[in-house]
Amino acid sequence: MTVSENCAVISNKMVSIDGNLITFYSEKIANSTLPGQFVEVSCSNGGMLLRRPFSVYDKNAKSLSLFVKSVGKGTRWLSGLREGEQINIIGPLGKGFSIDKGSRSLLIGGGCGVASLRLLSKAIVEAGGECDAIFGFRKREEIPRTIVEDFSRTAGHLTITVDSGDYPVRGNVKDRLAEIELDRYGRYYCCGPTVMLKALVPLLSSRATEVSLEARMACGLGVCYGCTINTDRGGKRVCYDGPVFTMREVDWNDL
Amino acid sequence: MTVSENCAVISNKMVSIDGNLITFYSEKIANSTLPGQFVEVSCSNGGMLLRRPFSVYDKNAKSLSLFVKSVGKGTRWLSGLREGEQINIIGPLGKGFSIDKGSRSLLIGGGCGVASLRLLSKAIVEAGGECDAIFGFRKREEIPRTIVEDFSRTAGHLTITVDSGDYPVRGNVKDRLAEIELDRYGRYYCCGPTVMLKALVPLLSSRATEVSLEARMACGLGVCYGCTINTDRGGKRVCYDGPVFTMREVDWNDL
Amino acid sequence: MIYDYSVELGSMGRLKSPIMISSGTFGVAKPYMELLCEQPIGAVVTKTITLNSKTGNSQPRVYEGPSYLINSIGLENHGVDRFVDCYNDEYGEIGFPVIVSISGNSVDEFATIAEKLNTLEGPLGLELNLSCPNVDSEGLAFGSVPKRIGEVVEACGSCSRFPLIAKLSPFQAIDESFAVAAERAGAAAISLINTVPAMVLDIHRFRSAIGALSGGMSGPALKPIALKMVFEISRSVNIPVIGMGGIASGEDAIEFLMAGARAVSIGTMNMVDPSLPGQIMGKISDFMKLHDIESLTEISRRFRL
Amino acid sequence: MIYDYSVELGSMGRLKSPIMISSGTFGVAKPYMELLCEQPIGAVVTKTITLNSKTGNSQPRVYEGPSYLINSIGLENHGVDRFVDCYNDEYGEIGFPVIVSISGNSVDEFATIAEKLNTLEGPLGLELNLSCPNVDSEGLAFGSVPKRIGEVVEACGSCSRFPLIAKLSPFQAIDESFAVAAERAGAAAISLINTVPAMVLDIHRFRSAIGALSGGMSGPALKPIALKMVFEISRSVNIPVIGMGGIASGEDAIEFLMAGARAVSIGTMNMVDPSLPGQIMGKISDFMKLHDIESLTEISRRFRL
Ligand SMILES: Cc1cc2nc3c(=O)[nH]c(=O)nc-3n(C[C@H](O)[C@H](O)[C@H](O)COP(=O)(O)OP(=O)(O)OC[C@H]3O[C@@H](n4cnc5c(N)ncnc54)[C@H](O)[C@@H]3O)c2cc1C
Ligand SMILES: Cc1cc2nc3c(=O)[nH]c(=O)nc-3n(C[C@H](O)[C@H](O)[C@H](O)COP(=O)(O)OP(=O)(O)OC[C@H]3O[C@@H](n4cnc5c(N)ncnc54)[C@H](O)[C@@H]3O)c2cc1C
Ligand SMILES: Cc1cc2nc3c(=O)[nH]c(=O)nc-3n(C[C@H](O)[C@H](O)[C@H](O)COP(=O)(O)O)c2cc1C
Ligand SMILES: Cc1cc2nc3c(=O)[nH]c(=O)nc-3n(C[C@H](O)[C@H](O)[C@H](O)COP(=O)(O)O)c2cc1C
Ligand code: FES
Ligand code: FES
Repeated sequence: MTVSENCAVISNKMVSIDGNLITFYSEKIANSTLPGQFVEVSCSNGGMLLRRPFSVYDKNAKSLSLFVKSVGKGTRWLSGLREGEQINIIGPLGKGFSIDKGSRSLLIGGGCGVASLRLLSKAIVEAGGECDAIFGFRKREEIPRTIVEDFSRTAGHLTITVDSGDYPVRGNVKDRLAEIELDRYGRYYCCGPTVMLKALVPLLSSRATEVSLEARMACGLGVCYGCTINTDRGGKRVCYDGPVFTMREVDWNDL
Repeated sequence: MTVSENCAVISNKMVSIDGNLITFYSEKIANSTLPGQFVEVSCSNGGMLLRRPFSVYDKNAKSLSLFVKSVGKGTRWLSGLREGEQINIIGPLGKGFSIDKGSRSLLIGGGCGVASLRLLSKAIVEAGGECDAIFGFRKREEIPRTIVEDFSRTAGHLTITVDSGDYPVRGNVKDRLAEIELDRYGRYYCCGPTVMLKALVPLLSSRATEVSLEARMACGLGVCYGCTINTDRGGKRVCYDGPVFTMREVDWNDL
Repeated sequence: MIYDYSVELGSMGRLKSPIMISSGTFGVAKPYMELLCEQPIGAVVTKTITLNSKTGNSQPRVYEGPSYLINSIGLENHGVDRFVDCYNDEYGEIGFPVIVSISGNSVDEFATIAEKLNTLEGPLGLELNLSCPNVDSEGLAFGSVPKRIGEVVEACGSCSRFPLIAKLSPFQAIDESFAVAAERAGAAAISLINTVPAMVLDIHRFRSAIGALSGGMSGPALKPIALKMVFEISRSVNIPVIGMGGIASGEDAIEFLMAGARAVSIGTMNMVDPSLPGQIMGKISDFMKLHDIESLTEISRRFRL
Repeated sequence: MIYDYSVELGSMGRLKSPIMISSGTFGVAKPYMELLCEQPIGAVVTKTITLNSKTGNSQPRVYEGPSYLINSIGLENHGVDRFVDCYNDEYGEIGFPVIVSISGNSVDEFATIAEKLNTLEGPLGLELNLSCPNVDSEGLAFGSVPKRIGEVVEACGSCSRFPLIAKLSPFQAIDESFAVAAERAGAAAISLINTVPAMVLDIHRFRSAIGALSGGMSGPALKPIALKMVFEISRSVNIPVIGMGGIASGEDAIEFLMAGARAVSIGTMNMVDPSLPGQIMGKISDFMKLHDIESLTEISRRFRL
């Protein structure tokens, strides 16, 4: 059930040049969040009108963590939150990933898109499945420093690419994908910037691929139709019918 | 000359239950401020549109201090300023007190109205004059803890009253004034809430009395006519023609 | 003392609370309903329904500025027939009285939609969204002529079995002529204001920051504008006025009631905080107790000009 | 490349900068002028002058909300005769071209004021503040009739030796009829928008939070509304449009230029930060360099609908 909860900040750590991992005390939301779902975080104390949507990066019985990349007013304000501050959060929201126990999965994340894949990888492993991951970042400084550790127990093989610079691997996720045998995986899960997702369409849309989309949202609750995208079944609300869609159903020309 | 200066906070001390003494680094404004003049402090970093006007409480060659009583959004935000933060300040503004060297003066202040009297008392003493002071507060906790020290070298005799409670003296400034021989002083200077000033009118308007008024201001620069009050010479701008007026010229019925 | 928080909305009868949810910001989506279900709401207004289905405008559809939102959703909806088919499933058990918002490109279209809704049992009334920018047969912007507004209300009135609320755009609310025309034509109530036409550019891309070139502004920045209009219109008509525009707190709602609104409606801020009706009700209740006010209508009677 | 920051304002000639200061927010008060004197300003507009002196409205005259200001100064001024007497002393050496804002309760009053100003050498033009709420001889709110606006411009035009700017209120800017009437009557330019009628209540005192019951809203919250109007009006007339309403940054100013304004004017935010013109000019200059734009008018030509 979706609830509104006042959550105290347990910790707020800078984990990359522009990314913070913020952990909130939460019993209700954390408890019921499924992989791929998101929350809407109030930024009204920072003077903003609308909430900001974030995937749940991680959770345990009494807390949930968000990976927040600073791109504007709201995210910068959130990055400055101090321990103990109370923030109102609504969640969980949206439809998450579907998990296929039988097959090996590949998780493909770009930038802060990796945030929606951590819970997923945990769930795959818990369900007895296996997964590998390819994550792309623009440059080394943007790689969350906890990421290898965070995924090491759940992702069998983890490749990290950077657009510029040589560490860990220069290139982008599409290049890496082109190098591997795609039949190896029964499922693909992608989350990242629209340009990255679009680049993957030719390779992956004929396969069992789920994508998590981002959209400008007003309500995040399915009522305003501010976040509608085109699909083969007509307009769909990213916040309500998504954010996870099959790659096939999305009208990529419209994005 | 009025200038706009980016001033770093040197210190911000809570000196009463709701009052802070904020000292800014300032060369230009501090240098040219006269007793009774004020400054306009930008609160845009706190999300506010308009600047907030404050009397200059104290100054030296490189700094100016404001006594800020928290009454709303802007003043509360200012009270939270941290050392080193840069705030844009415009000043000095308005017409200050006129000083009469020859006679003994009485300074009458209520609440944060005392803020405009400190520079005045210093100037009176520097000019070779003498002054006493009566300050009224609502309760003991509102008395700035530095006030006795701040005025001890300049004010010969300092009386502090409180509306409620028994320390230092219960009562209000009007009661104290009624007890003393008014001819003892050649000049009266009053600053405080409008109700207090109005109460003093019957006692002091026939004497050489100057009052410093507060008004809701938009520009503080003399251009918008947002702060006009009625006087015997017609409408006058508090920010430009004042904030100091003779008690006699003000149309008290209109306030 | 017994305090009365109910309001009489003309022929729509009595609402148990003066707080409504505005068209376009209410929906039966599950997460939202879970947050809203316990709130003290007098009535909810559906998203505006049109005759045929509409896919809505291109993205981006929303833009956030300092204390305002600009939206250009473009009335995305499945059309009145599908609405009627799904009504009982969707609205049957939401627990709040429902007002159906409708909009047409012409007087006839309004009437056709109104007529099709007669088969429904549920609704409390219809709200006529009169902000249609279409140009009519006489070459006039449909909504810019008081006479035309009167015709819409009359046509819907003669074929609908529901009471009608005429919802005014800000430019229909600048003088009393539109509201008066709606009243004369038989409207049960007037609601105002709809969003204010607005624009914002993405300068480095040399184009609008919203897909549809321009949109409608809502949110707290609108409040003083809406309040002024509610004040004026409520003095020009005898039917109740439902005030909206930027309401974000109990104090805001009280301002509207004091200015002359019979009920208030929350749009933008209800999406940001679905618990707002409860908070507002709490403030109204405190306010009435503090000032010894027994009924909501007394709030405006105490207003001193 | 040579960049050109000057703008041609019709018969007023060329301003060296596209940035103006709006009526009511400019004054020759010393502290303000000391802050403003070095700024790259094309022209300043005086506070509105009326035929007779006015004492203005009762206090409080200003109210600050989230990103807006509400004011009801009430055109406090000493009347046109005193203005003419003091003109050379006050405006003689301010260093900026001056436009005199005037307002009257009738066509005749406008013309009388305009005529009295003919004795002045200094001004570049007159701005007609057409937001007068007075009711005219035919019982119509003076400013609500395009025809009347045309009459004012014509009457002033026939007796004034200065070019005229017609300044529109938001409700005169919602369609093109007022601007077109002003253009036909010979206005040299249109400026928009004036403040939006607004209200705010002091609920615990059961009265308005501003002395004059209602006031006019200005500031950043107005920007998207003003921008939309500037966009529409600049496409309906051939004379230059001066855009204003909430401009607080270089980006805002560029939005107005892109939407079709020939020049921009800063009101509220110039009082808060008199160094704004310089900041805006810097941003405009950076923008033009970044996008290889040689003249200000090219900014709007590059706008893609
Ligand atoms: C379902 C969902 C899950 C998300 N998960 C995460 C996450 O786990 N971690 C994370 O860092 N970010 C995530 N985002 C993106 C995040 O919501 C935006 O970065 C944030 O709202 C921007 O707020 P701001 O105030 O900082 O930016 P603004 O100052 O509002 O805008 C800055 C820039 O960000 C763009 N932007 C604004 N809102 C959005 C939005 N909703 N989506 C995409 N771009 C936007 C603007 O176009 C602008 O270019 C998610 C978005 C969605 C829709
Ligand atoms: C010339 C002058 C000198 C001043 N000197 C000092 C000083 O030295 N120390 C000090 O603490 N305060 C001083 N003030 C008052 C101070 O400017 C206000 O308290 C401040 O602007 C309130 O801002 P806010 O955002 O906290 O209040 P808001 O949230 O804007 O309002 C809170 C309350 O304060 C009232 N208020 C708002 N603005 C003013 C104003 N300009 N004057 C009076 N009441 C106002 C409102 O009506 C409201 O009741 C002075 C005012 C003037 C005009
Ligand atoms: C996202 C959004 C969608 C809206 N859709 C409609 C609509 O379909 N029909 C309508 O009459 N009003 C619509 N409105 C206007 C609101 O009902 C309301 O009149 C307006 O937003 C002012 O109130 P607010 O400031 O509380 O939001 C919409 C507003 C928003 C923000
Ligand atoms: C305090 C104040 C006084 C004003 N006085 C006048 C006036 O006398 N005449 C006029 O035409 N406009 C007047 N205006 C309107 C401004 O000129 C301008 O049109 C409006 O404020 C919108 O611009 P802004 O948002 O940049 O302030 C006044 C505005 C303010 C804020
Ligand atoms: S953001 Fe409102 S429906 Fe998705
Ligand atoms: S506050 Fe603007 S003239 Fe005084």
